[in-house]
Amino acid sequence: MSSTALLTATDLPDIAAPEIQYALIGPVFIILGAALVGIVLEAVLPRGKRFLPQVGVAVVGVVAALADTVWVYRSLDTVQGSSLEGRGQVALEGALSIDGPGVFTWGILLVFALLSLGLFAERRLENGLSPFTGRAADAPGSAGEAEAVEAGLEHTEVFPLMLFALSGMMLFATANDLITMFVALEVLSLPLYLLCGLARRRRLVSQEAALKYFLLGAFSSVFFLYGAALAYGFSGSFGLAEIDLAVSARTGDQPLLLAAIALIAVGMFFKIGAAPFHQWTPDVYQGAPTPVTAFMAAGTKAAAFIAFLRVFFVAFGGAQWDWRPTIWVVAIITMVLGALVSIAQTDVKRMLAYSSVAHAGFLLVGFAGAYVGSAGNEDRITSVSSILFYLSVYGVSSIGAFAIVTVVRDAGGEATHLSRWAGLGKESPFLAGCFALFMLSFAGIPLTGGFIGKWGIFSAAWSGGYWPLVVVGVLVSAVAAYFYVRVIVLMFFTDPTDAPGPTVAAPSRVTTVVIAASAAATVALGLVPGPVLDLAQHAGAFVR
Amino acid sequence: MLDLVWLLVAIPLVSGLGLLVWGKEADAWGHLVATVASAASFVLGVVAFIELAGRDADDRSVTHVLFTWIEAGPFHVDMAYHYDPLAALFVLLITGVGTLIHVYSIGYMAHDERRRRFFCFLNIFVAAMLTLVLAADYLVIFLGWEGVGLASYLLIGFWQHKPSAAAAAKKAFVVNRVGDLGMALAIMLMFAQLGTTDIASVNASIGSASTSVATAMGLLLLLGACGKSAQVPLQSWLLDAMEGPTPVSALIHAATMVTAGVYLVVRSNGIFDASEAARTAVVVVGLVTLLVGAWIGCAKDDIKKALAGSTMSQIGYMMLAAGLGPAGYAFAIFHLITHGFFKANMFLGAGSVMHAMDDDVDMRHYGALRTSLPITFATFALGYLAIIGFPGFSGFFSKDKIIEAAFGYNVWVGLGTLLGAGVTAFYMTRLMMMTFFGEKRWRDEVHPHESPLVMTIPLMVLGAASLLGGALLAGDWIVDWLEPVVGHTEHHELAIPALAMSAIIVAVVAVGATLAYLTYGRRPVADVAPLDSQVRWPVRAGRHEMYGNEINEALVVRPVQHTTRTLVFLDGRGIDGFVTGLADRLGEASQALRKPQNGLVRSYALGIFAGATLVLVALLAVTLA
Amino acid sequence: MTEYLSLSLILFTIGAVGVLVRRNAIVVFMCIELMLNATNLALVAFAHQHGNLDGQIAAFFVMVVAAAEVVVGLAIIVSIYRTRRSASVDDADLLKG
Amino acid sequence: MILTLLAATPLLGALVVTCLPRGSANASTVKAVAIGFSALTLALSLVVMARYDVESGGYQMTEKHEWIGQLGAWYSLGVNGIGLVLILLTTILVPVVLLAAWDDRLPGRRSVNSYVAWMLVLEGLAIGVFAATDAFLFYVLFEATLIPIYFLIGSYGGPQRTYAAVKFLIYNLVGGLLMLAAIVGLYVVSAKDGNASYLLSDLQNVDMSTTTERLLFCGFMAAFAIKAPLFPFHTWLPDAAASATPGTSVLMVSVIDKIGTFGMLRWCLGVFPGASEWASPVVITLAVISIVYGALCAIGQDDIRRLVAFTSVSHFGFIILGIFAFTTVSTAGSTLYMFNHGLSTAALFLVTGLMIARRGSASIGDFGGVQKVAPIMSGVLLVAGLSSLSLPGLAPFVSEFMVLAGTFTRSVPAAAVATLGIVLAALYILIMYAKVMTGPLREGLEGFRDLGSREVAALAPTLVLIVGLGFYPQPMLNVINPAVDEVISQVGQGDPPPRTPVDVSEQAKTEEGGH
Repeated sequence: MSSTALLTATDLPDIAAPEIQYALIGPVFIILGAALVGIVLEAVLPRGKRFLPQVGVAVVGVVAALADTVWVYRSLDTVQGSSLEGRGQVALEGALSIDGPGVFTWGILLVFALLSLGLFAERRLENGLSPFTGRAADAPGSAGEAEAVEAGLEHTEVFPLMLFALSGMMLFATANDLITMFVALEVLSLPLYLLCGLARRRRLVSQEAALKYFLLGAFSSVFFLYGAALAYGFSGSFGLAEIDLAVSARTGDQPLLLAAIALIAVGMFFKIGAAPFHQWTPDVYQGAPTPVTAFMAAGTKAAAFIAFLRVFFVAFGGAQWDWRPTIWVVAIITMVLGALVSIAQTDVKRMLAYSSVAHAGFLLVGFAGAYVGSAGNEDRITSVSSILFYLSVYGVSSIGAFAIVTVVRDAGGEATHLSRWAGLGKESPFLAGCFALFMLSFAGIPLTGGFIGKWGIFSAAWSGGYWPLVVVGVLVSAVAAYFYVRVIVLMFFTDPTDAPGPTVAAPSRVTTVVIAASAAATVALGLVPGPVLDLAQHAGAFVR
Repeated sequence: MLDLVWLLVAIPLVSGLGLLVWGKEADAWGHLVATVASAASFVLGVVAFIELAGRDADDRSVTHVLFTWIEAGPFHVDMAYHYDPLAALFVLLITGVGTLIHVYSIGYMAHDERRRRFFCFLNIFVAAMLTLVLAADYLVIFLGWEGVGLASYLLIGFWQHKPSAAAAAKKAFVVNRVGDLGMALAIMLMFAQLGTTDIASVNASIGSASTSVATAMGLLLLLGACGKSAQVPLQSWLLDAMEGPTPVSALIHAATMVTAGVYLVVRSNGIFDASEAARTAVVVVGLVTLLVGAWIGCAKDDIKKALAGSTMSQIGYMMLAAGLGPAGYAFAIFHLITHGFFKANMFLGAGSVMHAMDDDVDMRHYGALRTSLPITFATFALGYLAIIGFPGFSGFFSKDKIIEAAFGYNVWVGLGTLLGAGVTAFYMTRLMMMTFFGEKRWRDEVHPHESPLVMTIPLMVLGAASLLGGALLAGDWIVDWLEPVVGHTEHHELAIPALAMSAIIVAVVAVGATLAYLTYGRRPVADVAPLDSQVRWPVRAGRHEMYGNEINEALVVRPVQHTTRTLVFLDGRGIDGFVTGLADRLGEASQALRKPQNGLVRSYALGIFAGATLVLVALLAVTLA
Repeated sequence: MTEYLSLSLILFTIGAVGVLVRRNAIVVFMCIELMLNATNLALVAFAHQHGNLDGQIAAFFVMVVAAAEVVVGLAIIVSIYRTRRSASVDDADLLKG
Repeated sequence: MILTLLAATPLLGALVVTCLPRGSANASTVKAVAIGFSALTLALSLVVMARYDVESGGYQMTEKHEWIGQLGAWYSLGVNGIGLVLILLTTILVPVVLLAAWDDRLPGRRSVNSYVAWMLVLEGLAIGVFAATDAFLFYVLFEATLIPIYFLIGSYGGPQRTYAAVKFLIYNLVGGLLMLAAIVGLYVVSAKDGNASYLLSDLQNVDMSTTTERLLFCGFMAAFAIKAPLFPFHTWLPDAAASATPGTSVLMVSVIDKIGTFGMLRWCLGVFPGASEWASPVVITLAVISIVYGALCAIGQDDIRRLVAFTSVSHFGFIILGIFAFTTVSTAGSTLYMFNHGLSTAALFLVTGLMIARRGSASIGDFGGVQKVAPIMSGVLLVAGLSSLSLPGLAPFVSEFMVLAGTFTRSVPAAAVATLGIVLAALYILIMYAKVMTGPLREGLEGFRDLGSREVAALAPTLVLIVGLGFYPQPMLNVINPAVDEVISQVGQGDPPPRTPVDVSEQAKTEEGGH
């Protein structure tokens, strides 16, 4: 929708049909298609028979999209950028940029989705019912709810909803203009708002989480939108490349630009959960059904971070000396706050939420470095590639950790209070061992993926000249390590305080596979990160 | 044979360690093996001595490298021995007296269930002491030096169940370590300055280094010597060391180990020759110790402690002589050897007395023992006459020479040594009187009886040596013998003829002895010691060992204890407290930061709004700045 | 031109303040809608200033998105209301700390 | 390949042990298998030792494979004399520890399988650390060693184990993370001009500005100083040692803490020679403080394990002092000291551990007169103690004296104050020995068992080595010297020549002494 000519009523141009590169955008279409098929299934199949077909459609869709993504990634063309070469091209009339980082993000989003689907489809933990409420319309504790449980009702709409959210994330990661970005943001958010409120147990907090997420999400996206409007006002276009031209030319109204940058940043900060825009994170992570939390934690963060990077590196790259210090400060605040507040948490999900805040801070460290590589030194880790790698590791570990949360239960459902986790190491060495592994990965201990991730973002920051930020980062890592380690202490070294320890419900094979796969990936990314790092590195720069 | 000198060390070492590891089966015969080992060393020592003596005067030195001990970069230490006239004399003294004391101990320790271990330690001591005197490198000396310290530690604390013995052993080791500090630093200084720690090279080339280096080296070595030889200010351990079995006191704390300091000074003659200041320090230390030791000897009622004070004093003589430089080295060694005979003799005699008196050491409980213990008395008397310098006895010759040399050095020093001789006569006479003469003051159920032959034969041998040891000086033999090691002795011409000097000395000795006889021989001796408050200050000071322990306590022990307690406290509260405090602060900060997370959507929205404003302001600020 | 922008900014601020001070979830939500519309105003004004249609088209997108948001939002608010019999956002404070 | 094999053997052993059936019935089998694997590792390390060509020196038996290309990280192993000595120490001590830990009572229903498995894992990682010639690989393994110790303390230690384990981990992690920052910086520096590489050989040739070099040095040094531990970063050690089982303490203090001093030698001096020199006054000061401070604190301890821990603080002070004196003598001394201290502290921790297990208390005040009922134990404690106070004739003396003599040529005050340590060492050992072993037998100790034959067998190797190397350290020094020469020439420092050197020919002439 870039248009430069002044249009008048008498001078109507030929409206050419937009060129749509179906081959490149295939994965998004596949996901959207699968979601639509899911809706159709909702309409045509009787209630009791929807579950398996829905799962099937979703899994097939995601797997197919993943295969297509691999194909797309391999077929991306190399483009010579200013400093570092990129791969890919702008598609859909400039609305999307199907480039290396974007497609890489698709890949990890689809993997996260596949893993999360395993948790969505888990039915053994709740006596044959899905972890979502049977009938959302019933008030918690009402007779209707009991009746729904009795009847074995399930909301199978969660699968299409999740696929829509996934498609939003994929679009968000590749959106090349601000309006597409806004729409994608809403497409990814709206289904998530709903999903957050659908927990089977503890519905009150689930609904509260949905309300908070919705109100705050809407509030923050308005900031983003207003920022987009100002950016448009500054440059006359929503396209990132065009904005970049205007920024680099330093033509327009500088305060306008700064305001645009600030407001867009606010929307992004909110989505990635950076302080002081993070306050929704703990509440929503805790209240939402755990499978949704897992998906959200991994997916939203990845999509939002890449979109964030894209806007700032592509559109506002010319003004980086203006925004880098701010990112710098926000990174420190986020890291410190996330790590510090985690220490005092007593709820596993809440602790993981604050940990995700801390990780947002670490990611921002790599961002603040804004190292985009230099010609002739292509192998050197850049901000983008380090963040891509970090997101991969963080997402996989997060999903694994939340998956374990779904399994540790007592009579009231998930036993998320930390004290209930005491002695888990004896109860179930496998689960406790995996959880410990995820914690060590979060803490950045070598031989786990988290370590390589930390290494990457710190090296990007240092390459960008911000070594003091690296020092702050490592010190905060030590604080963060403290609460991860505390969980290990609890699981392995502490004996349960009250007589009945945590019951580890026997999950279905799906959840076990998800946990094992996450753990394997976490270790693999730590031991032989080469291939993934290589992919991330060869994703190259953003294509504009 | 001279290539096999290492066997001197190896035989007792193997015997000692072997018996230690062998275990209980060796209890029955272990002591015999140990004694034979020591005797074998003595025989070898004699053979080696004869061979050495058979050589030309300027060929009487053998250096033999066994293996390289330490080599790294420029640091090179050979495990080597250096057998020369000085070492040869020491070898004979150590193995000779050592063997006698082994024999004596067979009887003395007959009823101790841990006798085998005692003999093991004795063997180890002999090996270490021989290492010390045979070493060709200062670091190897240090090996023997600390080795004898270990043996001394083990033997003083042999009766570990007595807390006083354990404490005395610990004290001896720690005080010696202070001396060793000096010795270690001296060796480091040698390495830094000269690039070698070989004794011969160091002493040969120290002249080319500056005098201040030589002085520093000499003073540091002196510190080491003070520790080992119980010289002021590191004297305090020796009297406590009497907690050990009496043969140990005789061998280690009288005849051999405590004289190692003198050996060190004489062996390092090159260094001391190069520094007047260091020599003066040695003289001062020797003189002060000589007088302090004598003083203590006068006041003690414990027979072993009185003898220990005497030992200090006599070593003071030797030290002083060594400090006189080439004029005194040979006399220091001469006195060292005669002292080794008569003091070992007297200690063993004291042991025999204690044996008779059920291990009572208080002389006030003795008296009139000359009839009950005739052999002990006779041999003890020989030692007594030797130490006070009765003409014709060994001590007469050796002490005479030192006093003469001291007068040649400085009149005041000479007077000091002369006074010392008088006091020596006093306290030794006192000891004789209280022990063997006067009234019986025995406690009930004590029935003194002469010791068995296995104990008295060594006494007789040593008694004979005390009498005849002076023969070493015949024709200035010892001076000539040591000349290749310590250099030529210049003769000081005294203001008065030597014979007159001797007469004066004998007179002073007579006065001292007479005074003691009048006080303790003629008058009855109280069988309970008068309280501190009832005696005059010189006695009180002597009894309290010149307040050496109190001084150490105030200057060293309590400050260290205080520092230790403070540091332990600071370590916990300060350094660790800082760290744990930091952790606590983080916890508090965590709690505080939770407050804004109040669960209210509107306040979260406010956070977003405020954050947005802040980001905007920050961006503007950056741009404007 | 500036006037439009100022009005937009004022509306936006009113909306934002409304979110911060009002308790009723519906009203809060309406305030957010107000902010969206303030944005629309800005978009249209900028479109006029730059003389291209991008801003106007964007405004249409925003309207569609706002409509979708209403659907989802009201669903959530209503279900909460059914449970708690209250639409005050201040009552939803189980999750905190 | 042999180095990989060497590191993999204990790891394989750990795997096997984990797979063996659990429960007390199988405990003996499990321990025997573990000891078997550790003995195999020891045999392999002896093969490595035999194959190491002392004449040519340098890094040998090298292996190099690309690991993470983008990072410039290589799987690169090789041993020089310094690494070899420490590998040997590790492989000697692990069987000793396993044998001595045979009767360890583990808290709760913890299985012996994982206990010995963690120990074997630790051994494998430690060997890797000492053999790594790539900074990244070194760092990864260095940090990874935290985990086995963390579990060893936290799962199997005493009542305060949780606190101690967390403190240990966080403390070391802070250091490790600061080093991570430096590792990252190293990458940036090395990537700046051309290909990034973490290989030691490449890093030694990287250009960096003085400021950068110093910053990176500080990062490395922070980790090593905490690990070693250097005053004032030592407070984790007493707590950890007091809570860990004796075997864990041995592995922690004798082996893993050596990584700190080893790292200073290989990485700080090797990669940042200029900055090492720049920092040496501060490091030397801290090292000297450590020596005196550790010793004084040891004197004031009532808990035997804390006492031993503080003696180690003092000894590590000596090691660090020797390293930063930059003379071949002191550095070779430090390297030898690492080995000797490992043996001596192992003996001390193990024998006191057995004492404590029998008494059920670690307080010195709860002992007294033990010598009477347990003469062998008393003798072993004495020898171990004497080696700790560096008695000549026992191994630590040689190394301590070399450190002091070398330092003396560089800095007289530092050496002089450090020498005070030998007096204080006598105090802390002998006071403890006197209180525990001598005097009348304390009530409640009547049935105190002396060392059994298995325990003697476990301790004997350390004691034999302590005595043997005291008299003949040359086999170790021959291996160490070439590597140390290399390090010192890397720093661009040599031994200060003696002020008044003695001519060798003159020495021969003046054999007779005299003037």
